[in-house]
Amino acid sequence: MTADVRIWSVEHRFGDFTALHTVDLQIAAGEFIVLLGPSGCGKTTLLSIVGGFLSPSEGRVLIGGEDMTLVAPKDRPTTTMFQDYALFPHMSLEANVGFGLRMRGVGRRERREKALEMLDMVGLADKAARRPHELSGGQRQRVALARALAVSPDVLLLDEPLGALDLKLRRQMQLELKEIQRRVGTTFIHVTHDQEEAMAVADRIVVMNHGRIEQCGTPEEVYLSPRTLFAAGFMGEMNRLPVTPEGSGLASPLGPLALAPQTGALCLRPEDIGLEGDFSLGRARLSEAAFFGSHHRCHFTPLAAPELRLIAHLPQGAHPEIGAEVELFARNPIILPEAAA
Amino acid sequence: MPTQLFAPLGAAAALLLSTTSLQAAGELNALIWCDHADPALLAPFEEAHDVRVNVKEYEGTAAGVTILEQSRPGDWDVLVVDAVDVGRVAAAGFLAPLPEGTVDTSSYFPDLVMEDHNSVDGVTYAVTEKFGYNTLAYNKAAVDPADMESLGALWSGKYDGKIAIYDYYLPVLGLVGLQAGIDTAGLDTAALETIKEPLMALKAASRQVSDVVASQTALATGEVDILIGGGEWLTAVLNAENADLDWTIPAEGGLLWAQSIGVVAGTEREELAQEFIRYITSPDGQARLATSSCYWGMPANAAAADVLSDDEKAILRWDDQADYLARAQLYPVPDAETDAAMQDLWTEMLQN
Amino acid sequence: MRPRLGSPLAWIYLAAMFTFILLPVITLVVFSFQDGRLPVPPFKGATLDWYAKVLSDRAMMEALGNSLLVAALSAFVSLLLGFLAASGLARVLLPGSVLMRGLLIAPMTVSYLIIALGLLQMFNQIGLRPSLLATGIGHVVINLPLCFAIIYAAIGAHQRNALRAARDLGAAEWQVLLYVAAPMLAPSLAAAYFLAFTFSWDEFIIAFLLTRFDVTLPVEIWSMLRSGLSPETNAVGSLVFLVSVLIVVTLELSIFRKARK
Amino acid sequence: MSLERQEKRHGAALVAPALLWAVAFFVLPFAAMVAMSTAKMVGREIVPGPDFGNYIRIFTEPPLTRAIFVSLEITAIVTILSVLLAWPLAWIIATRVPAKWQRLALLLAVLPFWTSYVVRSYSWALVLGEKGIVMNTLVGLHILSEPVQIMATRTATVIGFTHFFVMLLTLTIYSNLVQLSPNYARAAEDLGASRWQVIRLVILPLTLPGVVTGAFLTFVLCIGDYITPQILGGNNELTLPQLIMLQLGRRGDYPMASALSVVLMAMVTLAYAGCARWLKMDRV
Repeated sequence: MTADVRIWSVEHRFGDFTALHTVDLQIAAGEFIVLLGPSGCGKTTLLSIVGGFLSPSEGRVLIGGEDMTLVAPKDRPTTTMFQDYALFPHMSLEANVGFGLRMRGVGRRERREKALEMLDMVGLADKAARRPHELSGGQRQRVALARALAVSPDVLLLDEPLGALDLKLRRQMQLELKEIQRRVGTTFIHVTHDQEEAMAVADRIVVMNHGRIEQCGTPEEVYLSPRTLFAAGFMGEMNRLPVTPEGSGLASPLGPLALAPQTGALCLRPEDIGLEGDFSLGRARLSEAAFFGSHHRCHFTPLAAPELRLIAHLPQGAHPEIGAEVELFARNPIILPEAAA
Repeated sequence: MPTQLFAPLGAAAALLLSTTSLQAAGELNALIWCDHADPALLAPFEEAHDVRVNVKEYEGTAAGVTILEQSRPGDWDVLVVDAVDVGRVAAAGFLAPLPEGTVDTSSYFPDLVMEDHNSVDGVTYAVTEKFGYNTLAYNKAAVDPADMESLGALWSGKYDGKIAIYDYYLPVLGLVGLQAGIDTAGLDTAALETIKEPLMALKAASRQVSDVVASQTALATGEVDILIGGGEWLTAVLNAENADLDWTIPAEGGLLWAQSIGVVAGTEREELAQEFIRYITSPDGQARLATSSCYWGMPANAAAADVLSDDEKAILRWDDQADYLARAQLYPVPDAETDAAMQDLWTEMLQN
Repeated sequence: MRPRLGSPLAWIYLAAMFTFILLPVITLVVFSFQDGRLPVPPFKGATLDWYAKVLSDRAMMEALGNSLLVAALSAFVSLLLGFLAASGLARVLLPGSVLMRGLLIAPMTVSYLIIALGLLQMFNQIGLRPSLLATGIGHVVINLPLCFAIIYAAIGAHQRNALRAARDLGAAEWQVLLYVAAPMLAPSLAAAYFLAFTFSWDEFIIAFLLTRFDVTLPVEIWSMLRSGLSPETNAVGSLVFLVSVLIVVTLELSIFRKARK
Repeated sequence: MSLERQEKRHGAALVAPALLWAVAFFVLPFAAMVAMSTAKMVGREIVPGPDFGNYIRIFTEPPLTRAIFVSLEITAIVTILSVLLAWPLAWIIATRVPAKWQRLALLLAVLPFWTSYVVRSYSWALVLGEKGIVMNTLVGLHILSEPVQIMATRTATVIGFTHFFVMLLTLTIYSNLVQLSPNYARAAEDLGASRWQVIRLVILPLTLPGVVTGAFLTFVLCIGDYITPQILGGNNELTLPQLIMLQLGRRGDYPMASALSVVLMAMVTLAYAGCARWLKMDRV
């Protein structure tokens, strides 16, 4: 029903192109892991390697302690939920969900019971006799989930499963996914490029870029203490300022800052910039502002560096006026080395 | 879906089974001309001997020989072939000797026993079974019968565009030769040069070069009025439809075609094959062969007269045969080289 | 585009083309009832004699059976081979797959006469007699490209993923093909089979050169044509026509209409 | 073995039977035929080559060379005529005929497909004859004073062919037309194009791939056909297939028949190369 996954020094090349550079990852049994990154970062390649659709050029994949590197998909304790769901159009929902059991030689009655149970779990028990084309997108997605879980895999692989849904439905499905995962206890490996989705479902997020793992940690860790500039930028909005040491402080385009000397990029989340804070960023003019409900999203032009733009979230109660000059403060500074590339 | 696909398959398999189970005890494979394909001819033999006669038609001795070359011994039992070509085919080893007395030719038209042609070095390989003439067939209603007394009428310009040429090179080249004063026996490569010009002129004057059906259609519908190479074999079947269709042997003469039948060497059913030949040359078989659906023709065995009706004999012009035979010449018998030259000339004529 | 009942020119053209297209078949059918020896005008009155003659013609009925047999079996083999090849090529990118597709499609661009002549010579050399089997092999050669192309074109990304999903859920190769691929591609398979059947049924030159005694219907009709002008030929043609049209209309009203919904 | 290798092995196993079939019954026979074409007929003997005498004869002896031109001419005329006749027909059916009658109109337009191919040519012989329907009507209506010869001419062959290929092309062009979004025409009209300009500048170019594919199929089927010219052409000129059948049926000259077939094949290949950029053969 669940198993841990160990990815050992996995590398994958397509001809001259290296899709994955020596990736190491340990996933605990029952964990909900999200592989997050932009398209082309290697997350789908990694998922395919775990699912058995690709074999790594180097390295090994262990599931439940057993080497699965060269085992075909159908013989692995994994199932995949495909992006387009890949439901069989000529079969009823019940037959779709029962397909994996049928392939395992499970008897008709038992298959039916299990299929109905799974459909019930995703709230579609009343539609068991329908065909996939009679369903809405969200319903199809649930069927695909039920079908993949019906064979009680140790690991469920989800390839951008919510990509085709609209925002509202996506948020609802994220909740459901998390809930179901908790209920069945299966290890989930979920691929997405949507950081909100990642934060909504993941126990741990694996941020990937250019075939490498940039950071791996809980959503809080990745958001609050990004370890690379890429992880910092991909996990949400971020103001970046190049800084160099100057005396006991820092030199920046905004002028000297009262922070410990270091070279790199100073990263500040918008909610960490405001009219009060731990250190001053100097004066700036408000050039644009929009009300987002929970906050005002404001663009400030620093007087010291008019070519720059700082984004800050001001509290609901603030009444920013375009053109007003204020002194900006910040807190929670993170200084990361500039990427070599 | 698969069940829907399998349904026609099942039906097909059932059909295959049913056709095989219907097959008669024995088979006889005959390489023939189309007149032997008439069920009315084959049925009595098949019933009497509980066999199935499989027939394959061919045209032209060269093509027939090619088929024999590509077959294995035992593939064929009976061969129908131009009487004049029996020697060639036998020399190539494709015919088995016919034992003395297989066929009683005593009641044959004497001219049609053709022992010279049917035997090689005193060994008989085939017997004549049917004959007729390649001359002029015409439409009495549109053509002055007096004109048809001379082949020259075709080159006179009077019937330009109303002539069809029968699409078989041997008789037509023979006829053009006769018009040029060359006997069929003298038709060699040099003679072909001589007849080339009149042949091309004939093509220019004619409307089409056509096989049996197209010729019949054209004559019957009045698209053409004269068919060179035609004869009773072509007009007889149309007699009921259009009594104006007639044929004649002009002053220059006509070509006598005669077909022989023999046993193919290597057959595993020699006795049955001989039995078939006896049937074909019997009065009953001869009468049926003479009036076969593909084309009519005179039976070689005069004893068929007792079986044929008076009407049939009238259409075949039974009583005029003595005169016709006297005036007709046998087909040319070209060697391989001349045959190739003839066919080249024929192709050139078609393409002109 | 919205239908506009505009200029009468279009309708005149339509009528003229339909006349051109339908004239020969109508003539064919009308003169199959000709009470006379020649199937040309004038029409001398109606009779069913020629139909009776066709139906009692042993050779013709056997040829009909042979044609059905060859068409049904050769279309099935073409379909099977084409289906397997299409699923194989759609599944993975094989080295040289462009070449393979080219080779599979190539017979479509070659005249039947050339295929027939080549097979005739090869069969002669290896000693396979001209027969229905030889003809069937030839018909598979011409129909395989057709079946392959139709089925290959029907396998899109969606189908590919469904097949992957089936394998992921533990289906063996044959199970993927039988339970998922074949039913999913059923409309294309039916269309391919139907077309292949029709092509084989109507094919002349291969059957002409590769049969000996057990000929197919087109060859039998051809030899009937060559042995004499007769309304019987019209009757055979009309029978084939009417039966085919009946089948087509039935299919149109049942399977294909359903498939489009 | 890596998973990709396993996959490829499975894929290859699926493709193998069809490939084997194509090699055994298409490539090998063709190779045998090419080999045969370089043999030589001496008397009744086939002497293996290589000997290019057959090819030299084909290109030097006028009756043989002419067949190539006859075939090409007839095929070119038929292909062009069929496209010209079929395009408007397909367009009228697709745009003028109300949607619910379109299937019926299309079915009618290809109805003669369902007669036997041999019989279809034969029925034209009945129609075109001097006593056939066409002449009867034309003379009866005093359009012609007396029947004109059509049967047993190239015209008859062309009519017979065109009849068949108009049906084929109407189908391919129609399916091409109905796949076009009506918004193309709307957009063009919206931008001020006249109805004729819409057809000429928008619809016609968009149907070009379908037209070329159909025309190529027409070319292949037409240039290789024996039946139609044999039944309708009256042997007044020989096409390449007729010449090939003559070598087979009358002479048993396999080397020459093979050489002529190789020439026929070469012509089709050239035509294919000529329109390859528009052809998507595996999507027919």
